[in-house]
Amino acid sequence: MLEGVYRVLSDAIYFNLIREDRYMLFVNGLKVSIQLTVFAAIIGVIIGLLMAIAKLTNNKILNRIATAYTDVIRGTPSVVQLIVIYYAILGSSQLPKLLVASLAFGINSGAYVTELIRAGIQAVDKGQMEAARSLGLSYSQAMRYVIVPQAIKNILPALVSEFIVLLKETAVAGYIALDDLTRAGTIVRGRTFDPYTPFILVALIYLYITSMLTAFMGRLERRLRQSD
Amino acid sequence: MLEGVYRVLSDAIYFNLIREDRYMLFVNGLKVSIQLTVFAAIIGVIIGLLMAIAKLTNNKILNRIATAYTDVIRGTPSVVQLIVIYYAILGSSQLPKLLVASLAFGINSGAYVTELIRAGIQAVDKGQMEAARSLGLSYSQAMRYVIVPQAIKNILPALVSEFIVLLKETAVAGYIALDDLTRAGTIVRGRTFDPYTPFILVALIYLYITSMLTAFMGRLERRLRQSD
Amino acid sequence: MIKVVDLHKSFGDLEVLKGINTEIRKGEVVCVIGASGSGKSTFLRCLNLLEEPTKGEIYIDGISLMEHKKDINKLRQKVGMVFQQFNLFPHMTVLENIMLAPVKVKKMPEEEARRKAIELLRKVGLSDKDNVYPSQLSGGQKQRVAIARALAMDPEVMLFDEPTSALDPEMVGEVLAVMKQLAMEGMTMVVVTHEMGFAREVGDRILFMDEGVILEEGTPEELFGNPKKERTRAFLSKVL
Amino acid sequence: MIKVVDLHKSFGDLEVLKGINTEIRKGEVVCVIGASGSGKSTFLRCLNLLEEPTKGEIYIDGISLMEHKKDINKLRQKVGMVFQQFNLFPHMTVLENIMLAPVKVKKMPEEEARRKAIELLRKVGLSDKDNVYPSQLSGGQKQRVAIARALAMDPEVMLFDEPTSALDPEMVGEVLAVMKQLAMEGMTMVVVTHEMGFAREVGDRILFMDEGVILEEGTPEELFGNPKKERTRAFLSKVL
Amino acid sequence: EKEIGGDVIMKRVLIYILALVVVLSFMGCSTKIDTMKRIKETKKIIWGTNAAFPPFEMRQGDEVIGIDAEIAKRIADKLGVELVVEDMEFDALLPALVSGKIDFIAAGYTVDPDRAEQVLFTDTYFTAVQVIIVMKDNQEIKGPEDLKGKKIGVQNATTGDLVASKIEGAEVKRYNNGMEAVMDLKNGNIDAVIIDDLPARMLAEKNPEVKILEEKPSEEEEYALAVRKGDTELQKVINEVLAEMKKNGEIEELVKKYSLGEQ
Ligand SMILES: Nc1ncnc2c1ncn2[C@@H]1O[C@H](COP(=O)(O)OP(=O)(O)OP(=O)(O)O)[C@@H](O)[C@H]1O
Ligand SMILES: Nc1ncnc2c1ncn2[C@@H]1O[C@H](COP(=O)(O)OP(=O)(O)OP(=O)(O)O)[C@@H](O)[C@H]1O
Ligand SMILES: [Mg+2]
Ligand SMILES: [Mg+2]
Repeated sequence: MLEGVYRVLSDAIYFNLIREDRYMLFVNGLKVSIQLTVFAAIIGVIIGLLMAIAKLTNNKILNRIATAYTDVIRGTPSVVQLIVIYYAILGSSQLPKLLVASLAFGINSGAYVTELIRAGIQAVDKGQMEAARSLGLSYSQAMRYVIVPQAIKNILPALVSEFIVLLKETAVAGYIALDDLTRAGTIVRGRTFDPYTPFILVALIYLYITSMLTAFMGRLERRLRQSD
Repeated sequence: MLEGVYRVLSDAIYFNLIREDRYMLFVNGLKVSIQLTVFAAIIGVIIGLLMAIAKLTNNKILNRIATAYTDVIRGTPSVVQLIVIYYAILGSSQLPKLLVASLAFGINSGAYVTELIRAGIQAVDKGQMEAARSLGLSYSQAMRYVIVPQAIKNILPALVSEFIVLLKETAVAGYIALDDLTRAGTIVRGRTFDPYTPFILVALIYLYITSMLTAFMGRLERRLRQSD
Repeated sequence: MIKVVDLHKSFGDLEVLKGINTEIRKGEVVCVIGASGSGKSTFLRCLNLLEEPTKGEIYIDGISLMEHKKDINKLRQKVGMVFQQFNLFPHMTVLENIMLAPVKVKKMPEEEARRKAIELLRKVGLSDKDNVYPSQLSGGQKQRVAIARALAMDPEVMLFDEPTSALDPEMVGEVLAVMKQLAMEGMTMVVVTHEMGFAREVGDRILFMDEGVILEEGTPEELFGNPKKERTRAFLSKVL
Repeated sequence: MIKVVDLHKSFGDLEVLKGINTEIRKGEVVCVIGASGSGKSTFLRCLNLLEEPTKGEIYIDGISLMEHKKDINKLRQKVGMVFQQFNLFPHMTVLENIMLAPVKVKKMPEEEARRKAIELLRKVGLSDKDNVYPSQLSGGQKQRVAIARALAMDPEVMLFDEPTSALDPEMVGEVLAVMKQLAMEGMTMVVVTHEMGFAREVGDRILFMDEGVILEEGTPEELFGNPKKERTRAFLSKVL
Repeated sequence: EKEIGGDVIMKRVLIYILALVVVLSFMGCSTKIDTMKRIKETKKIIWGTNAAFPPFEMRQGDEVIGIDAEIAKRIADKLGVELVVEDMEFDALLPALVSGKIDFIAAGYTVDPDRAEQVLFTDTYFTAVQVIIVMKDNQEIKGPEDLKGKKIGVQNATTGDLVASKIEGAEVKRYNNGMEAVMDLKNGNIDAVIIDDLPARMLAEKNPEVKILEEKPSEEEEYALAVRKGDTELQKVINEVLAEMKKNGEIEELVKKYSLGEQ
């Protein structure tokens, strides 16, 4: 029995990792997943910030645009968004695929970040804006120097959590032929014909990274709570 | 100009919806997506309820199991879970695909529902449990008749929101060859070679349904707040 | 009826009960008084095992609570409890609140439980409120429902933890009246209270708790009229 | 300096200001008193366009605020404001709080702004607190920093909205002292306050507001010594 | 919440790994499937395919049609049972067969020694060859040698994938089906697509902007059906069906019918 288990395991490792240096597929896939997540997160935060401000100003047109954006994005699956953005909207843009995918996921994430930031900004005491305006700062200056820095602090942990969500979302990047970590599982499966092992490996890698990020988020939350 | 727009539009509609009754693909896909979401939601709520209770009891083993479950599920992408559950865990089960997929998404959703319910239960005043126990009800009776009904009311809106998330998650069901709404887009695209229209249609259908659900959630929230 | 021997209770490092010894006889009304934080609530909750004692023994009808933790639900049926915050179940009507335990715990038929509940509601003067939800009741009405709910299990002893302190002053009377009637009917009662008038009039015995022990006890005349300890006197001078 | 003509302000259906007319001269210290909800804060906030008037005109140095909403940031620089809740920026040090507006709005060089901020801190008696965060200050210290922050823009008039009501009693004095000094240096000030002693001693003129209008005004002697209206008398009898 | 440090996380992850190892080994020793018995009991045979490979299999409305579809239908008829189609990603076909999700593969499936280690191939029924698709105006790529260092689109886990993966310096983009690859070719995101000749012809027909190169990147190959190892009985039935269809020229007819007549 034990010998059988050992055989199965060592075979699984040999065929899915060692042979033909297949572990490199996972390593490269992970690299792509992380790059994609980081780029998308940056784009998402920028979009989220702009859209949150658009939602909070009194400009009706900006309000409408921002609301339409968040409604559409939060109302449709990210896979569908990815396909539409990749094949339809940015179809013939000639941009590198990683960039297009980052844009697609960034646009997706941005809608959720918008709500985060909006809530974070609204959580900043109203008196802060009044004090800033009474000193002669313009609305945008008050936002930039007074409100947003405080809001950021409020929402940092939630942003890390959104980052984790984003990392998981990018697992469908294979839909546009980007060789991310999940795709690496598919490729290895196509080579080894082993239905379980590649994806269990993939799952473990994701799990490891998200655990790290979760632990980091916890520490961040505590740190920020202390500094109040 | 106008004539050109009309031509393009009517062509798009003809090829993507009318010809060969392709609209039926979307209709059937939507049916599958909704069935999948409903079944998965039911499974998710059942699992979530059990796991939430497992997390809240003093039994260390149950605690550990529930924590491991939520950690693993919330730490890995749902696509990967879907593939692992479909091809690996339920390997040769020969269960209908829809059922296996419902199980997979239900197991996924269950982890998030666990946290919802746990928070909902913890939000019920501690005095309720004490009053129930002091009347001679056992822990499980107190849970069943006193705590859970109140918790459910607290978390109903959040559950609807989780249902929306679930509907969007199921868009990757194509990975296990289930012809859901998103897959319908892929199939039609494969026939029409029209990169835009099928997925924009798919997106619109999702958007319509999620908007309905969001509106429903809003009304539910207001109703529940009134009844307090 | 109830015997408490060397009862200790700690929360982490904080020792709240430091050896309580007392006996409560059948039909007796015992009032517990003392400063805030002296451990009165904790003592009461131990009698019900809502808090688990760290050390010591509690006997109810000669049966050790500590040795029969498994049968705790059985033993609890003998002990009714009324809380400061009422703790009615907000998702159930008044009638359902009262019927829940008899039906689910004693497996009493619904009809019988309903008849009993209606009778108890009459007893606490709320016959017309049977189909109303707790949120529609005043504080005093809530507390009277809570008493009826506890009585529905036919307890041998009733524990009251400051049953009137969450009430507006004009509602205190109606709750105390119900409790007085209960006492007259011979119910064994342990009442933590700040209502010295009630304690003096209804109590057979007063326990004065201070820093986790029963510092002094006696009849209302003894304790209120002629307290022996300095601490007791200081406390009484503030509250009387 | 400031002229207010028939100022109205409504929040939805609620008319809070019902026609305010007054003039504030250069160097004058005007204290606004009145019951809670009478519209004092709203009046003050209108002077700064923190609330937009529904009707009426406000002139500062002869310039209509209502006609120059575009230049509001310019006009606001002439008007410093101090809030009941201090509203310091918690993520900046005391020095950064004071320097922010001069540097960002007036484009003053950092060094000059810093020198000025240090001087202002000395003036409010907090020279040693320059690199400290607001959370480390007491309420009185916070309010003095808030005053310094407003002064950093060299305003022509200072508005104070109950600057001492959020303070523990022992800190009221230090803030009032700073304000008194400001008044002596000739600053134009409008002060909403419940500190009648301060109003009497420092105020050149007292406005008594009631239900959205200025019911009575006069020198402290007139208003406190010999109020004409029944309402004024009733109010003063309660607060004095 | 109590403090969760990195080491605790590591410990947790290790526990998960151990748990998974147990599950894995359990599955490694999983039971054999008696295919024929099951087919007879359930009155169903499950055909696994990837219905985005015209003319062998493609979607028409809700149905899967094509050359393989007709063959599969014949097999079911011969066994007197109902045919159930499982339309899945191409790369998942073999694992699905091995794990028992499907009973046989008919998917323009090339006989290949690696695959033969895992499954049992039937007789072959079609000779195919990989071809290169490029844009019509592409003057640079004239044959396989010009693909070095280029971006090549393929369908994941197909023969084309294997061929492209061997080209020096080539960046292989793996799509779920050939159509997506051609769409991305038209969008200018890749330089060429390597795919089987018949699907290539149909793709070129539908997309006049592309052309098929004369020069082939690899040798000819043979399509066959595949069953689980040990399912010799089912293999025999399928071989009989294939032999019959080959003999009376049906396969050729089907090729003609689906390559031209359709659409
Ligand atoms: N669950 C608990 N965990 C930790 N400490 C507790 C807990 N319950 C009570 N205590 C502490 O035990 C002490 C006694 O509390 P207890 O509620 O018994 O006092 P009390 O006499 O009922 O006071 P009061 O008149 O305010 O109700 C207090 O210091 C309290 O903070
Ligand atoms: N933003 C607002 N929206 C609606 N109503 C408001 C708003 N601000 C103030 N009010 C209302 O206007 C009335 C006057 O408020 P204001 O703050 O001016 O009174 P006040 O004289 O300053 O009272 P206090 O002494 O309590 O500060 C109150 O009834 C208040 O509820
Ligand atoms: Mg107490
Ligand atoms: Mg005010």
